[in-house]
Amino acid sequence: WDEPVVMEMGRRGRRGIMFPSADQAVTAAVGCAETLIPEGMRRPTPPALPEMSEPDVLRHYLHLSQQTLGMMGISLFGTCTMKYNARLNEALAARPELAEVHPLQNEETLQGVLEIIHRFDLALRELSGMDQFVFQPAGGADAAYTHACVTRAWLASRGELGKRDEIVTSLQAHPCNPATAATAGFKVITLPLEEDGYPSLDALKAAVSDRTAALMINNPDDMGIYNPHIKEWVRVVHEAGGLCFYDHANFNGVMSRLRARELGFDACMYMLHKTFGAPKGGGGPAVGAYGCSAELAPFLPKPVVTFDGKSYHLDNDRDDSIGKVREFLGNIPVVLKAYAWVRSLGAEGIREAADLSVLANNYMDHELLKLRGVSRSHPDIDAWRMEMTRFSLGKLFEDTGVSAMDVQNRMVDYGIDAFWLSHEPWIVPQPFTPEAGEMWSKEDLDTWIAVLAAVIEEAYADPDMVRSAPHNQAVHQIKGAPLEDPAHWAMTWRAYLRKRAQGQS
Amino acid sequence: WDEPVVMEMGRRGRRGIMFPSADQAVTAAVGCAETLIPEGMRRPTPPALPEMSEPDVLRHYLHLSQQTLGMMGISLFGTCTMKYNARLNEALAARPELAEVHPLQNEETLQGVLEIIHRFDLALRELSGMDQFVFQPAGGADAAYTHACVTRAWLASRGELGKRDEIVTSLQAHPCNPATAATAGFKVITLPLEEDGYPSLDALKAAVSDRTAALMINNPDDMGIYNPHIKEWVRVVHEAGGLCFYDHANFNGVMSRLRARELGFDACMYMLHKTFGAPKGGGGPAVGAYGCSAELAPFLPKPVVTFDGKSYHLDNDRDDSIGKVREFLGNIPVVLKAYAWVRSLGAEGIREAADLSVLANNYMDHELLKLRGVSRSHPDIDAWRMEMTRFSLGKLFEDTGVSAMDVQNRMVDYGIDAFWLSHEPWIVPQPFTPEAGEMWSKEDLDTWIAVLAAVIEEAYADPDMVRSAPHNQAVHQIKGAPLEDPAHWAMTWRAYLRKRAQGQS
Amino acid sequence: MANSVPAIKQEMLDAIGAPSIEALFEQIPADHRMTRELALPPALRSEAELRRHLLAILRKNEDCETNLSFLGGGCWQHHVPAICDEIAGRSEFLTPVWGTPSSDHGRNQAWFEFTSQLGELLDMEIVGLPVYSWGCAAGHAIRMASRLTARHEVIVPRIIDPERLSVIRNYCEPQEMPSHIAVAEIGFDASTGLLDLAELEAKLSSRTAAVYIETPNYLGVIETQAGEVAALAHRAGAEFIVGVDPISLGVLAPPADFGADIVVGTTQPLGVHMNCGGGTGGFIASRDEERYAREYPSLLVSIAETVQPAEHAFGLSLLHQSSYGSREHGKDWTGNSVYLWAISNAVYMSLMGPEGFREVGELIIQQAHYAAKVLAEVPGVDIVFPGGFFKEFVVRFDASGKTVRDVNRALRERGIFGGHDLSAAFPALGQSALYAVTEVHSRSDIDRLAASLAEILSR
Amino acid sequence: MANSVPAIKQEMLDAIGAPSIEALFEQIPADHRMTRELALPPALRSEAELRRHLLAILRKNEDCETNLSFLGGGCWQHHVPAICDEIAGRSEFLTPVWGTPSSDHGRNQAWFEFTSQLGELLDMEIVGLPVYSWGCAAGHAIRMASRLTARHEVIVPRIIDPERLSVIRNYCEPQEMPSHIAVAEIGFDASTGLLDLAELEAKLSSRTAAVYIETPNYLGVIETQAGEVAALAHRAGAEFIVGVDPISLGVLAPPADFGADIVVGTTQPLGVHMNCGGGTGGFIASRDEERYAREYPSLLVSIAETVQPAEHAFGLSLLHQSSYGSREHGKDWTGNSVYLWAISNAVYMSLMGPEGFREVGELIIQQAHYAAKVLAEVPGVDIVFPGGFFKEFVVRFDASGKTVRDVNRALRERGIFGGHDLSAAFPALGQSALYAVTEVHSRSDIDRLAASLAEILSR
Repeated sequence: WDEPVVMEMGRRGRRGIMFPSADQAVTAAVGCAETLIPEGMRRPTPPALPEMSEPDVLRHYLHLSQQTLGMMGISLFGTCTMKYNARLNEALAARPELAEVHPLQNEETLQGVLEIIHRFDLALRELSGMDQFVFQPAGGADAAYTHACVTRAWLASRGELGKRDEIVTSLQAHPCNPATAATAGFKVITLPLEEDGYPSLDALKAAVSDRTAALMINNPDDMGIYNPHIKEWVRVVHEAGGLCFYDHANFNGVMSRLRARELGFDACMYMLHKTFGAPKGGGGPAVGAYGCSAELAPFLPKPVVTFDGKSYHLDNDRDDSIGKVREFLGNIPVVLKAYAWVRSLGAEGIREAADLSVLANNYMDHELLKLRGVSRSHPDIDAWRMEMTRFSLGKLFEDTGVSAMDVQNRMVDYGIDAFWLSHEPWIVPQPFTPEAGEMWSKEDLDTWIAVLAAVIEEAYADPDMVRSAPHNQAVHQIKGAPLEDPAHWAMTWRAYLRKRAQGQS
Repeated sequence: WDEPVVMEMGRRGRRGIMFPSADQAVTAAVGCAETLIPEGMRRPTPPALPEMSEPDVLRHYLHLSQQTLGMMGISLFGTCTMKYNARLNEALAARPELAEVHPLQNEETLQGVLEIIHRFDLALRELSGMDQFVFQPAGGADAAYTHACVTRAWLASRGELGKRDEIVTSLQAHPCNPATAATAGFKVITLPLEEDGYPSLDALKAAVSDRTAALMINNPDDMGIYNPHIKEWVRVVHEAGGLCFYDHANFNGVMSRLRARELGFDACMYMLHKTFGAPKGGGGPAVGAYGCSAELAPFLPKPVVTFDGKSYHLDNDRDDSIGKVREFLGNIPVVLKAYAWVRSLGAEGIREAADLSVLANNYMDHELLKLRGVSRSHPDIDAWRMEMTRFSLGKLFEDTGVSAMDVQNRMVDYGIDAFWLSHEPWIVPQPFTPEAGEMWSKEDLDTWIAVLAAVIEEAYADPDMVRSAPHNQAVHQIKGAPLEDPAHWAMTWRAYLRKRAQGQS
Repeated sequence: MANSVPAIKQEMLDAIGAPSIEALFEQIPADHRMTRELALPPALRSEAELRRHLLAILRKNEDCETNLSFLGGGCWQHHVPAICDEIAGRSEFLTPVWGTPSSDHGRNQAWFEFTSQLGELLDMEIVGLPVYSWGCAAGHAIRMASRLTARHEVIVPRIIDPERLSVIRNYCEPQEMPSHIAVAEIGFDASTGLLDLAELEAKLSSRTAAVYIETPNYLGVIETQAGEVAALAHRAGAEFIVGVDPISLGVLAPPADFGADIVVGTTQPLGVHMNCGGGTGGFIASRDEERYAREYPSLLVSIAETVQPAEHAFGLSLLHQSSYGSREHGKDWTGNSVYLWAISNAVYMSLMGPEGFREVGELIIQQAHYAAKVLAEVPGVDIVFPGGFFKEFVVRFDASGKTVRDVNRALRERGIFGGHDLSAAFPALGQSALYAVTEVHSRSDIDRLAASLAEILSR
Repeated sequence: MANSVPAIKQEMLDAIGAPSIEALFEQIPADHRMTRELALPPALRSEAELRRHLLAILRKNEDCETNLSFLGGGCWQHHVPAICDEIAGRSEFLTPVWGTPSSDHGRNQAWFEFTSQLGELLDMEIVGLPVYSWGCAAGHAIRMASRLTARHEVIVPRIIDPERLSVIRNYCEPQEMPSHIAVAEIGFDASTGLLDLAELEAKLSSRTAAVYIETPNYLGVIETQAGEVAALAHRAGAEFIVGVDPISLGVLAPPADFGADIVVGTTQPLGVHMNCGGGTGGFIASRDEERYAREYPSLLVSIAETVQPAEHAFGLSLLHQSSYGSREHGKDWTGNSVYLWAISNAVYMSLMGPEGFREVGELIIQQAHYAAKVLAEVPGVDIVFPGGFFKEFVVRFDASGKTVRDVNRALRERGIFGGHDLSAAFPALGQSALYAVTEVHSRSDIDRLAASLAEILSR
C-alpha cells in the first residue's frame, strides 16, 4: 500500500463517528454548550484533524498494520524475549469484566482484579523468594526507578538519605538502571567489565563505601554470561550498608534454577510484557513487577493488595510508602496475561521454557559461529552461554564495510525483523544479539541462521546492495541526518508542513 | 509470504491445543476410553493431520489472511453490494450473550434473540410491505429455494400440486431462481430479453398458463434496468393462478422508493449479508430473509417468532408449514448485524444509501464509457441506470485479445479486487459489472476508474503483459485445464499426493 | 457514508449532467413508487447509542457460559480455541466476497486446507466447500445418490433429528413432483438404539437409491452394524451415505472404513461457536471418483499449478456443473454458504492434530459415560441406551413421575439447561431428554447436575 | 512449545555436542541453585481449562457496563469506537517490539499520526510518544523545566489528584537529593474552584522553574485565569506547564492559546478502555523549539525522507539524549511505555475529526451541567462549584448528614457507582464526591441517579 499520512486524507464535512445531540430536556435545562463554557475559554478554531469516514479509517490502519513486520516473520529481538502472546489472553482481557472496570471502584467490586494480583504476587514470590510484589511500575525501567525511590525511602527511614548517595552498577547492566538511579538523584558508579565478562570483585569492593545506597545489576547479562561471584557481591554491598537490586531482564534462562532472594538480593524486577508472555504492543502497555524483602515492603508504592482468607483488600494505610510511581494500580490486563502464562505452564513448563531457551541459544551460537565474519564476545569463555550470546560482525564490517545495521536492513527483506544490536556502550564492534527463546521452532531458528548466512554472502559479494537495503519493504532506507537537524526534524505533521513551506520559500 | 500448505507443516509430536485427561474419579467410574468404544468402531490409525504449535498455526493463517486482497483494496463486486461491515457489530455478535447461546434453549432464555428477530421482521415488513419474514434460509439462493418450497405447499393446499408445475423466470434473473425451482421439482421457463432490457409482456403472457406455479424475477436486474411493466406482469401471473416472487438482490438502488407488496408480489427476499451490511465472509454465513403475504405465511418454514406484547415466542404449531429448509432458527448473528445496520441508518439513511448508490453508479457509468474499448448493454436505453450497469469489454477483446478476466487479473496488481463479470448466460461479450454502492468514496471510485483506464492502455500497448497478469500478487495466474481434468484435479491434499505420485511413477 | 457530503454529491451530479439525484430514478414509474416515507424506528447514528441499544437486547438472553448447559442435538458447546475467532475475525477474511485465484490466494489456500484436513479425518479424497447444514448436506447427498442410481427411494433411520429429517424431506420433494424421492424409515432396537437390520433388509430393493444412516446417531448411539448396513446397501445397488460428527473421529472409525460412499455431517463442532444455531454448517465428502465428483452441487477447490514453474494456487473445479454455470440444469444449486466457518474449521483442525482429536474424543466419551452413570444413580432417572454412545445419551424421567418440561424448568432455576426434550418427537421414549456432555464440562459440572436432579426429583 | 518434542531437543543437543540440557547451565554455581522444585499451582495446559479458570476470577468483578458509573478522577468511561479495539488488537500491532524504519513502517506511521493529530488538538508542534501516565508526564515536564531554567521549585495547584501529586513528588526527589525540586501548592477560591492568583503571585520568584496547572482541574473546573497565570509565570522567568484532558479540546481552548510552554495530559479518553487503570497513558508536548526538544525524555518520531526520491519514512529523533543513548547522562529515562495505546489514540482522533470532538465536547458539558442541576435539586445535596466545569463536578452530602461512603454503598446496591469519595483527600470539602458525566451517559441515566439519591437521602 502506498499509504498517505492520515493528515492528507479525507474531505471536508466527512464524518467518522458521531454523537447524539443532548436530549431536549437537557438542553432545555442548561442551554446550549457555548453558554456553559466560560468566556475566553472556548476553542476559537477547530483542530485541523482529518475528516474521514469510518470505513476509510479502518482501511487506512489495516494497511498500516500490514506494513508492520514484527512477529509476522521471525523476530529474535534479544533482551526482549519474544514470546507467543496467547490470543486467549487477549480475548479475556478485552471482556467488559476487565476492560470496563474503573480503578477507583470500591474494592468489593474489584475482587476479580485483586485476586489476580494476589495470586500472581504469590507466584512471583515463589519464583523469586521475595516477600511482596507490586505491579504499579509501568515497565521494566519504571521498576528500576521504583527501586531507586524505595531505596530513598529506606535510606530516609535510617537517616541516611543524602549521605548514601551512590548507586553502583556495571557497564553491562541495562541503561535503565543508571538512568533511573540518576533521575532519582543518585550518583552512578559504573563498573567496567573484565575479560571474564563481568566486573571484578575487587572493583566492586573499591567502589562500595558508606556512600553506597544500592547495587543495581543484571545477571546473567545479555551476553549470556553469568557472574559466579554474585553472592559475594551481594555480601560486599550489604556489608557496606547498601541494598542489592536484581534486574531480572534476563530471567528467561534461569527461571526455576535460581531465586533472587536466595542469592541475597533485597529486591528484583520482572518484565511481564517480555518474560511472562504478555504482548509487547510495540512498547507497552507493560509492567515491571517489583518485588522485595519484608524489610523493604513498607516502602513499596501503595496500595498493596492483601487477602484475609475470604476477600481481597487494597491496603492504602502505609505510612512509609513512597506513594505512587504512576496513577492507579498498574496495567492490570498485563498482569492477567502474565498470570495466565504462569498458569498455562506451571512449574514444569517454566523449567521447560528455560531449558529450551538456553538450548536454542547454544544451538544458534554453535551455528552462527560457523559463519564468515561472525564472532562472539569473550571468546575465551568456552562455557555454554545462557539464553543469549553477544555476537559481533566486526570482521564482516572490516572486510566489506557492511555494518550490523546494514545486515538488519537486509534481513528484513527476507521477512526477518531486526535483531537487537546492543545497549550502549558497545562492548564489541558491530554487535548483534539474537535471543531464541522457547517459542520459535528449530525450523524457524534454522531459517534465521540461513538468512543471516545468505546476507553475509551477499555482503561479501555485493556490499553496496546490502548497504542500500532494504529493497522490498514498504519504504526504503530512511535518511538519518534530518532526524537530528532542528531545521528538518518534524515530530508532527504541522511541523513538517511549516518546515517544508519554509524550505520551499 | 511463501507459505506452504498446512499439510506440509509441523513435526511429529508437536501440539497445538491440548485437553486435560479425565478426572480420576471419572476414569475410576467408567474406565479408559477404549473400553467405551464398541468393538470394531475404534479408529485404527490416527488421521494424518499436521502437528503444529499454536504460534505456528496462528502465524500461518495470519500470513494467509494477508494474502487475501478483498476489501483491503477497492472491491466493487457487482450484484454483491460491497458494504462497510461495522466492527461494532462484530464485537457485539462475538459476545457470549449471542455466541454461546444454544438454539434449543427454552424460549424464556432466548428473549434477546427473539426480540432481534421480531424487530428486524417488523423493519423488513415496512421496507417490503410483506406480512411476515423468516430468517431460516441461509443465503439468497436458499430463500429462492424456500419460495419454491412454499409454492409447493401453497399449491398442495389448493390441490394444484403436480398440476401447476412450471416456474417462469427471465434470462436475467439470478441463476439461483431457475436452479432452486428445478431442485424443488418444477419445470423452468426462461423468458428471453428484448432490446429494452427485459422480456416482453407478450412473452410472459405466452408463457403463463394453468401450469404456472410462480414467477421468480429480479427487478431492477443487475444491468441497472428497471422493468416498468412489472405491475402488469404480476397481474398477468396472478390471473393465470401463479405466485410472484421478487428476488430483491438488487434492492440497494430502490430502497425506500418501492415496496414489493405494493407492486403486487406475494413474496420477496433480501440478502442480509449484502444489502443489509453484514459481512460476506467470503461467502457466508449468510441469510436470505424471506418475506411473504399473509396468504402464504402459513406455509413458511417454522418456527415463526411472535410477540404477545410482553414476551417473544417460538411458534412451532403450524400445520401447513413446509417445516425446515435448514436446522434451527437461522444465522442469528447475521440478523443482528442487519438489524444494527437498519438502526444505524433509519429511514433517512436508507434513502440516502439508495441515492448515493445510484448516483455513484451513474457517475461510474459516465466515466467508464469514456474509456476506449468499453461499452454498455442496451446502449439505446439512455435513461439513467439504477445501481449497476452491465458493461462490455468486447471491443477491447476484439482489438487486443485481452479479455475481461485478463483485465481482472491485471487490476488486482493495482490493489483492486476482481469486478463481477456477469451471471450466465452472458448478454454482452466480455461483460463486467462493477457496483459502486454507497460506501466507497468518490476518491475510491476515481481510483477504480483510473486503474481500469490504465489497464486498458496497457492492453493496447502490451496485451501479452496484461494477459499474463497478475505480476505482483502472492501467486501467478493459475492454469485452468487441470481443474477440469479428473487425472489432475485434487480437492484435498491426499488426492494431490496420490495423483502426484501416480504422475511421477 | 463518504459521499454524503453535499459538495461531493454536487460534484458527481455536475460530472454526469444530472439536475438532481431524484432525476436518476426516472426508470421507476410513478405508480410504482412508495407513496409515503418509510416508518422505521429513529436512527441511532452514534455508535455509542447503537451499542447500548443492541447490548441491552442481547442481555435479555441467557447463555451457556453463565449457565451450565447439557443441550446438544445438532449444535454443541465445544471449546472454541481463541485463535479460531482471531483468524475468522480478521478483516481480510471477514469482509471479501470473491476475487481471482491470485488475489484470493490466502483464502483459497485456507479453504483447501479445510477440505484437506477434513479429508484426513474422513479418509476421503473429495470434500466440497461447506453447505448450510448437516441436513442440507444429507439432502444434497441423497439427491446425488438418486441421480447416480436413477432411483427414487432413500432409507433413513427413525432415530434422526426431526429438524434434519424435515430438511431432507424438503430436498426429496413431495410425491407430486416428478423427481420425488420416497423416504422410508427403519426402526431401532429399543434397548440399544441400534438399527433394525431386518427391517432394513426388508425395505431395501432395486428402487433404493441410498441408505442414509448416522453414527453416532441422533440419540448418541454409535452404530456398530454400519459395516453390515454398507454390505446390504451395496448388495442392493444403493449408495451408502453416512452422517457423522467429525469431532468423534479422533477415536471413532471414519465411515469410509466401513464402506460409506458419501459422508456428510456438521462442521460446527470444529471451532465454531453455537451462535444460537448460526454456527451450523454441513459438509459432503466422497472418494475421488469422477462419477461422484460430477454430481457435487457445492463448490470444489482444487490445487493446481500456476504459469510460474513450481508454484501452486487454488481454484474452483467443476464450476460449470453448479447452478452458477448451468442454471436449472446444474446440480441442485449453490450460493453463499458458510465459507468463513470453513476457515475456522481449518484453523481448528491444524491446532488439534491427531493427538488433539484423540484426546478430546477420549475425554468426551469418558465424561459422557460418567454422566450417564451418575445420573442413573439418581432415583427416578433411567438411561435409555446405557452403553455404546459417544457424547449424547437419553435420560428418561418416567419413573420420577415428572415431565421433562418440569425438570428442565427446575434446572433452569438452578442455572442449568437440561437436555433437549424428546417427548414430542419420540413419544415412544416417554418423558426423555437428550443430554450432551463434551470437553467443556468438568466432573464437578456433572456432579452438580446429578445433585440438582436428585434434589428436584425428590420433591 | 515447538521444540518440546524430545526428538528435536536431541537433534539440537547432538548438533552442539552437549550431553544434556542440564549441562548447558554449567555457568551457575551449585550453591546458587534453587534447592527444590518450584511450588506453583498445577498447570492448566488446556486452553479450555485455563479460560474457565480465568473467567471465573474475572467474573468476580463488577464493571461499569453492567453498573451505571459516575467515577472519574483521572480515568474515565468514554465511548471506545469498535475499530480502536480492532486495530490495536491486530497481531501485527499487538505483538512486535522493534524493527527497522522500513519493517516498522506502518507502526511508525501510526505513531506519527498519533503525535500529528494530538499536535493539532493541542496546537503544538512537538508531541512525544506517550509516557506511562499524566502524572509521569507532569513529573517529566517539571524536570524539563528545571533543567531549562536551572531552577528548583515548582508551583502546583492544591486542587490536584493526590495520586498524580504523589507521582510528581517522587519525580521532584526528596529534599536531601541535590537536584530536589521543591513543590509549592497554591489554593483555590472556595466558591469557584479557581486558582488563588494572589497566592500564586506571592509564591512566584526567581527560584520558580515552573508553574503547573490543570484545566479542567481535578475537580472539574475550567481555569478561566490561565492566561493570567501564564503571564505571571513568564514574568518570573518560569516555564508554564498545563495539564489537560484532550477530549475537552473540541470545545475548550488549547493551552497553547493561553501561553502554555509545555502541555501534558492523559491519552486514556482517546479511545482506550479504562482497563482498571491499565488504559492510562500520558503525553508531553511543546513548541518546536530546540531548547525544548533537547530536554525530552520520551521517544520522538519524525517524518524524514528515504533514499528513494519523494518517499517518506518515520524514524526516531534525538534518541541519543534518551537513557538508551546516554545512560545516566540522558534526560531522565525511557523504556517500554504505552505505545500500543498511541495507535488506539491515532485511530480515535482520525474517526473523530474536528466535528466529532466538538460534538462530544458539547454533549459532555451539557450533560454534566444537567446532572449537576438535577442533583442540586435533591434535598441534602449541594454542588460545590456549580458552574464553569466540563465533565466533572463536586457533590457535597454534608446537608444530608450522610457520608459519601454510606451514600455510595446504597448506590452500589442499586447498581450505581457513585462519584469518587473526596473526603479523605479534600477534608475542606466535607463529605464530597467527584462525579463524572460523559457521552456514555444518557439523560435517563442521570435521572436515575438523581432519583436514587433522592430515595437514599430521604431515609
